[in-house]
Amino acid sequence: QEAGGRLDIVVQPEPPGLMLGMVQNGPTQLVAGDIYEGLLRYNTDLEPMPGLAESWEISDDGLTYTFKLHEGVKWHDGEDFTADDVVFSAGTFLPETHARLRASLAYVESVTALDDLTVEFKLKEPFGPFISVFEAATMPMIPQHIYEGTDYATNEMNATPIGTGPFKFEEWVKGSYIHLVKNEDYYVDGLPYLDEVYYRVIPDAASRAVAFETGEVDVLPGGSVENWDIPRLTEMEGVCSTSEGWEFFAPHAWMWLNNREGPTSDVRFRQAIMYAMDREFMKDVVWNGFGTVATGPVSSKTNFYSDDVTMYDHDPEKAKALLEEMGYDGEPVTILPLPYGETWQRWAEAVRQNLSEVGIEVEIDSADVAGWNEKTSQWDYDIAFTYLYQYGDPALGVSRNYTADRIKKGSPWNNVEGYDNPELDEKWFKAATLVDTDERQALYDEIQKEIVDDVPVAWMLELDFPTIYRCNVHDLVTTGIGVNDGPRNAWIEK
Amino acid sequence: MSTTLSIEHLTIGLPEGADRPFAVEDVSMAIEKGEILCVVGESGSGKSMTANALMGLLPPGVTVKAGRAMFEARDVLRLPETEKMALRGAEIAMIFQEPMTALNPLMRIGDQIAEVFAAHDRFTQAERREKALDLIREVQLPDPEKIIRAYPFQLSGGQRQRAMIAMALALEPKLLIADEPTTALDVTTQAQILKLILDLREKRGMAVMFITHDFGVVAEIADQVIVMREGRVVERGSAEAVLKAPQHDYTKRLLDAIPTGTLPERRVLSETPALEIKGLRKIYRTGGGFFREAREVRAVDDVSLTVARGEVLGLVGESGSGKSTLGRTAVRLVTPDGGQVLVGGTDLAALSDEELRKQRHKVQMIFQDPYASLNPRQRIIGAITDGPITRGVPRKEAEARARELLEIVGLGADAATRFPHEFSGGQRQRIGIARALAMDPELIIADEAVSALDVSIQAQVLDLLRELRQKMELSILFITHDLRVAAQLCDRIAVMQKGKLVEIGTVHDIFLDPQQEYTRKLLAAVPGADWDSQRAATA
Amino acid sequence: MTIFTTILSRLVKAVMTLLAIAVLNFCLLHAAPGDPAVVLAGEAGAADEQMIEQLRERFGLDQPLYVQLAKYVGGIVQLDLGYSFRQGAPVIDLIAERLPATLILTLTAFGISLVCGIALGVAAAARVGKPSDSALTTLALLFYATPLYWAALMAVLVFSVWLGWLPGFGYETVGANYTGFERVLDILAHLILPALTLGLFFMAVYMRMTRASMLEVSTADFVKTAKAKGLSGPVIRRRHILRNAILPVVTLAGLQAGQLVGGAVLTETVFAWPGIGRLMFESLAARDYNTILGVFLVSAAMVILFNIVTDIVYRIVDPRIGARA
Amino acid sequence: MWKRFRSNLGAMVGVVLLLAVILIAIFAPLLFSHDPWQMVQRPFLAPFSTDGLPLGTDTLGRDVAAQLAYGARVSLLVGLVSTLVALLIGVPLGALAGFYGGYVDEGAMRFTEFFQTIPNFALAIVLVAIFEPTLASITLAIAIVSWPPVARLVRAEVMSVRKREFVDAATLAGLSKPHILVRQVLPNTVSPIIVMASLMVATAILLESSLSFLGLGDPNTMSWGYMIGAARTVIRSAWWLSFFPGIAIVITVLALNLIGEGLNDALNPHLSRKGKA
Ligand SMILES: Nc1ncnc2c1ncn2[C@@H]1O[C@H](COP(=O)(O)OP(=O)(O)OP(=O)(O)O)[C@@H](O)[C@H]1O
Ligand SMILES: Nc1ncnc2c1ncn2[C@@H]1O[C@H](COP(=O)(O)OP(=O)(O)OP(=O)(O)O)[C@@H](O)[C@H]1O
Ligand SMILES: [Mg+2]
Ligand SMILES: [Mg+2]
Ligand code: NI
Repeated sequence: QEAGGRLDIVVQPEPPGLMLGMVQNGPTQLVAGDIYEGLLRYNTDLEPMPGLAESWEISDDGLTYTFKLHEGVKWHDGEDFTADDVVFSAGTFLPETHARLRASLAYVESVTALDDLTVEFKLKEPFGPFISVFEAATMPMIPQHIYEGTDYATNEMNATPIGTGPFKFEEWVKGSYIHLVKNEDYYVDGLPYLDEVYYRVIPDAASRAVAFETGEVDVLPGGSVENWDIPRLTEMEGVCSTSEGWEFFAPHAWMWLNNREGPTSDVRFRQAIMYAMDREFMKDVVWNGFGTVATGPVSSKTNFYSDDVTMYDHDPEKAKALLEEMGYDGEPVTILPLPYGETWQRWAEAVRQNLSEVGIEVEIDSADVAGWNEKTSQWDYDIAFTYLYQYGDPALGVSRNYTADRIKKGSPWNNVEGYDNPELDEKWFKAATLVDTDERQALYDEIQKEIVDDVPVAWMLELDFPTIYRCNVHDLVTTGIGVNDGPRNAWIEK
Repeated sequence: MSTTLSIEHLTIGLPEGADRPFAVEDVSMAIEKGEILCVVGESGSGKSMTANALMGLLPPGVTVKAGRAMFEARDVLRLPETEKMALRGAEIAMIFQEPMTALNPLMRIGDQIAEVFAAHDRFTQAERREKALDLIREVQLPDPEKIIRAYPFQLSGGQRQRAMIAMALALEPKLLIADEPTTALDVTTQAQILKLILDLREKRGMAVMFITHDFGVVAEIADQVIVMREGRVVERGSAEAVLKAPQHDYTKRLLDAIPTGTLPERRVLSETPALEIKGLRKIYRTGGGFFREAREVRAVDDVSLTVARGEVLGLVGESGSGKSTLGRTAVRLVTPDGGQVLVGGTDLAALSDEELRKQRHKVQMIFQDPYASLNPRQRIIGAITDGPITRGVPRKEAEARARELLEIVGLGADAATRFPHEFSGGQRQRIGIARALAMDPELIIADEAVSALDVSIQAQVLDLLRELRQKMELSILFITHDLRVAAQLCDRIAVMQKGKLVEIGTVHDIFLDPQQEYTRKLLAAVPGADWDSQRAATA
Repeated sequence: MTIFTTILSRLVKAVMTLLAIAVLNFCLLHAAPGDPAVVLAGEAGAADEQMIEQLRERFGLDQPLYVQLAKYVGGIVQLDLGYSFRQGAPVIDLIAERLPATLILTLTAFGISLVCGIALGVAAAARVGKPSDSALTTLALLFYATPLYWAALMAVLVFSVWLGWLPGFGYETVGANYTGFERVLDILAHLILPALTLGLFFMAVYMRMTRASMLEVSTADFVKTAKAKGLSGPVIRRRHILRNAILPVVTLAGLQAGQLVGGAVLTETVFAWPGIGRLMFESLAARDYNTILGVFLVSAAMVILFNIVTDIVYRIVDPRIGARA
Repeated sequence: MWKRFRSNLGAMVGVVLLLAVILIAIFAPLLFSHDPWQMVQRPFLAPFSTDGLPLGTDTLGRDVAAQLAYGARVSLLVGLVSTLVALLIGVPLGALAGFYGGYVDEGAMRFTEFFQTIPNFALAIVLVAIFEPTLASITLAIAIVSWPPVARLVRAEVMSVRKREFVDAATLAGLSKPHILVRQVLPNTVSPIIVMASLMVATAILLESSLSFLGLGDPNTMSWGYMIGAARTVIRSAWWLSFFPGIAIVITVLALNLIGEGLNDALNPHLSRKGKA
């Protein structure tokens, strides 16, 4: 390991803010993952590792979680990090600002500081995946001394975030770059190795590729260049790439099929769609071979995956037969692609082509990010692309898309398709509250088998976002969240 | 005397598609030192081309085909461009017809004069300024210190023409070419400029080639005369000889066409007024806006007059005296600020827009510019029948009448389906007259209706008007700046100055016994007045 | 009427125009589908009703539209452009941060296009009818006909990737911390490609105008007068034709400033130039109303400024106007 | 006039090029048996390498030549229709302003200025984003940002024609003002409008392609801008995907401009003497 050096990482799009407790989108997680920390970190097998918590214990009934905090941790402004900060974060701040965590915190009865370095979480009922919620973005630690008693949203310190992480916020030139510098007082000896990290904002995908080629940037996090460019870039001298570092998120792409109305409300139609699509082709051509065809709601990279389900291979004849059987009258449907770049557009076009081959007339709807959010959250679509993170556990990242209690107009991150299956709902809830892993696995096997036949959504791909970097950068991707907390351990070989 | 310039067998070719192959053909002429040679002829006869050829300023596509022009033993037509440049301004200078546009609008007068010196590398900066001042004084521009710093837009037309002359004289050229330098000016200013040129010739002894189409001007200043027609010289000789005893038919016709100073016989006028104007006022306010101050021009200031049925009333006065405004107010193209206009007893000013449109036909107008007054994209028949059809005359009837009128004004009925650009200026003016007549008006306002026309055509149109007055019992308000024309046609004449009516009376009264100083000045300024009265006497 | 009062009256009009723009844009943007609260919640990666409600309340989106409008216009009158929902900062700060980059880009491009355009226009007009005139004109037309973004992509490819002469994007060398003259050079190097691509497009426009204007003026009578004085061709072109021909070009150039600022959106995107064009485009996708409105107002103000400046130039060059009233 | 136009080499080249583009657009379905969205072969086939696919295939294996031909339809359609709409807005507004003057003029010009003050490409982006990118909304947005110069031109022309004496003559003939405006004045302003319109079509094509490039194109229609926008991410590995549509745009816009210049020379003959043309 060698100390020193500077790393330039592309961030795309420019994050709206860096206060991780309040802003949760991808780019924010990427940058703020170096500034803020959670109690735990997770390796690529999604097993917990020490973070701000040195060690932890879970009671046998699965109701009490006790964390022993690292000694001598300081906030970037020099204040001590203590158990009170944890209590403030998990008990006061995040329940108010962090929508995704809120669902998990609902299981929490109390958070208490047993002493300066010990925190205890008590749950109301067992919650299987609870040990997975302590990642930096999911439950970031928020400095109590800065936020307590203030209006969180307008607190001026949001612009200059204070965390405990290996890098400190230095400067943000809007539209250009975010500059982080080494936290000299970091509590792990010798870390970080890097002196500084620049997150570079380059809005055009082609320009980003150029920036990497010309040596302007060293790291292209997953998804920052279009798939077609990846082989060209990775074939360059001294360039490495890895698909690791996304396990925690395991981005899973599917198309929401509107279960409420139109042809898509007929299960046969939905099955026909699955058979009509040549997803292998899409993977190979649209995604340039990156990714894995999804078999069901749970990603094969996540725990509790099961492949004992109906497989929908490309079979146009079967699709036509199903359409015939339901008496499809040729009513056209619209597809709403994700407004996240050319790949997604091409994908929608490929789907349209496949569907038209079995006699389904498709029009591509178009919308920018705002329009997409509006249309999906208002259920104003027939078929809509999306991809969601799994967060390491079906109870955290999967069930939210299929249980009836998550049918809520106004948010694009829940059961948007309107799938309502009370029997399955029971099983989802049960699975979440079991502590025993085997029991959970059995239940999830059942769920997957059943739901795949219903096709509430058309599962497409387990996305693969390779990280491209120069080979002289080492130890960049070591955890399940990859580059998000990569600079902590990364070092540059001179 | 020595010959300054001698042109020998000059032929100038026009580009393909022009109305004739040569602008001028086999033209020869000579100008002696200190002599004024007038080149006369109708529009398009090649006068300007001859002059431009001498200066090397022929438009693109127009080339000298043959002949030479000897100036100080050099053929100026064939000099290399650099030598031509050295010649221009220094040895041969030129002034143009349009004083309004001939000066660079963005440059001070003084600089424009000094530029002549700079172009020929004479004098130092300071001297140039001095010289410019001298020149400005010499052409009698007022307040030279101020003028030298003025921009062209701050000068009147006459002043600009003087500035042009100053530039032309700057390097004491041996030859001055003046291409219709006074055509755009009103009579009084014209008289001043002519006098200036005569004076300067006297003082400097330079030769002058003076282009004009006005025989009055010729009579005033010419020593020698060349008459051109369709690119050829048809007559040449001393001014005396040509004016008194023209040899060529064309010259005779030109001279005959010039209105003589002979006054028409008095006619008995009807008692019923066709047009009554009472205390008419029109003030133009220009500018004005958020922060600007408005500027006022009293274009018509408390004018009262009447035109009787069948009468022709001439309205004369300097440029800007308000003649047009008065005429346009009478037809309600301009809304007056005060006073009354009664046409056949109806007060046009009191009518609503709608009623006004119905009464419009009673007064019609013949416009000055025969080119601008016809819609280039409308057939003649349309232009004439638009009005009657709007009034409710059935289309068939209107068209029949239109053809009839075209015959009356001397154009074949087949003219109806053609477009304006297929007619000459004089023909267009006739169409304008036919259009006015088609409305069965009681009164016609003719605003400089013949000013833009060549003399011979002018005569035809005047004849036509006279005939119509006779036949149709028309009243005409005849606006002109040409007193000679007014004298020919009118029963009475009204004289305007700065918006006010200064004098009104019968033709005989005004011409023979003018009451006002201003009227006398106007009469005196008519070029060739002496010659005119001689002609009148001999006629 | 003095230059002073002219500017004053222009400013009064400008303020009224800007207010009208504010109102119209406000209505326009709010007519768009897409709720900023939903977008914001969406960006959070997870959203529930509670969060969306919170956001709506925080940004006053729960109030009737007219109240929002009144508040907004009220703010503008006090030079307050409001608060960016998305970036959690006052819009005026966001814009102030980005404006210099846009100004540098557009002004340089404007300068390049005007100077080159006029120079080429004069050159072409002097050779009218000759093959070199056609060559110049066609060349300029080619610049005009080439889509801006395409030219930009090609330029990056050639000069930055293949030849490695110039930086292909960005505003300065990040992290180099140059100061003084070095910094100026650094920015200049980054500026060349974007300013050229943007400038060359408009150069064609100005060149065409200049050429036409020169030809028009060269038929004027005073040009003949100048020739008759014995002035040489180049002197006439410079002193007489050009000065008169340039006036309409300058005015039109001022009117075109709006297009220039608009064109900057594309250029800024391809070249990662951190200007307000990109800010606008990115804010649009997030329905960050206040920011979009702010950018519109600022760029409209810029255009008005351009216009006033060209107007003043016109007045200085043309003596007729100032004195006419 | 036609004679003068014909003798202008540049203009004739423009006409030939434009005709070629138009013919290709019209006969696209005859030239290609498949529609431009159909995946017909392996992706990324280089041009001139495969029979039947002269210009190669795109990222999804679709025929680039077919896309180009169908794209011509959209580009031309958007260009023509948006210009037409812009004329429909600009001509009446400019005509009324120029003809009636006074408050009408003041109001109309304020309105026009207002639209000119907003950077027009930015406005187009916002409009398209708001109304969602469809062929209709894109066309409309382009029209909305391109009418102000028309209004200004027409106003200036009308103001100068209005001062000509034949307008006074028409007034004296008792014709109503609207009649005079429509029948006498406007016909005399057509030549500069035609010239401007030909250039506007070119600009509209560029605008459409720029919008497409930013991802604001109609996803259901194949256009040149779409092609470039889609291909820019592979500009390094498959240059032809952006090169051919780029050239197509350049050629079409160039052709229209050449025609515009030619018309300009033919319709405003400064060479001929005043009044005699
Ligand atoms: N630029 C030109 N191109 C072609 N033909 C021209 C041009 N200028 C003049 N002509 C033609 O040359 C001939 C002579 O024109 P010129 O200007 O010398 O007449 P002019 O006697 O000066 O007439 P005016 O009294 O109207 O000034 C006319 O037939 C005219 O049509
Ligand atoms: N539309 C107008 N706006 C402002 N001032 C005007 C307008 N028309 C005429 N004037 C001014 O009114 C005065 C009288 O103009 P008018 O045209 O009636 O003169 P005129 O006697 O017909 O002159 P000319 O012999 O030159 O035709 C002039 O000072 C002129 O500048
Ligand atoms: Mg002449
Ligand atoms: Mg008059
Ligand atoms: Ni013409």
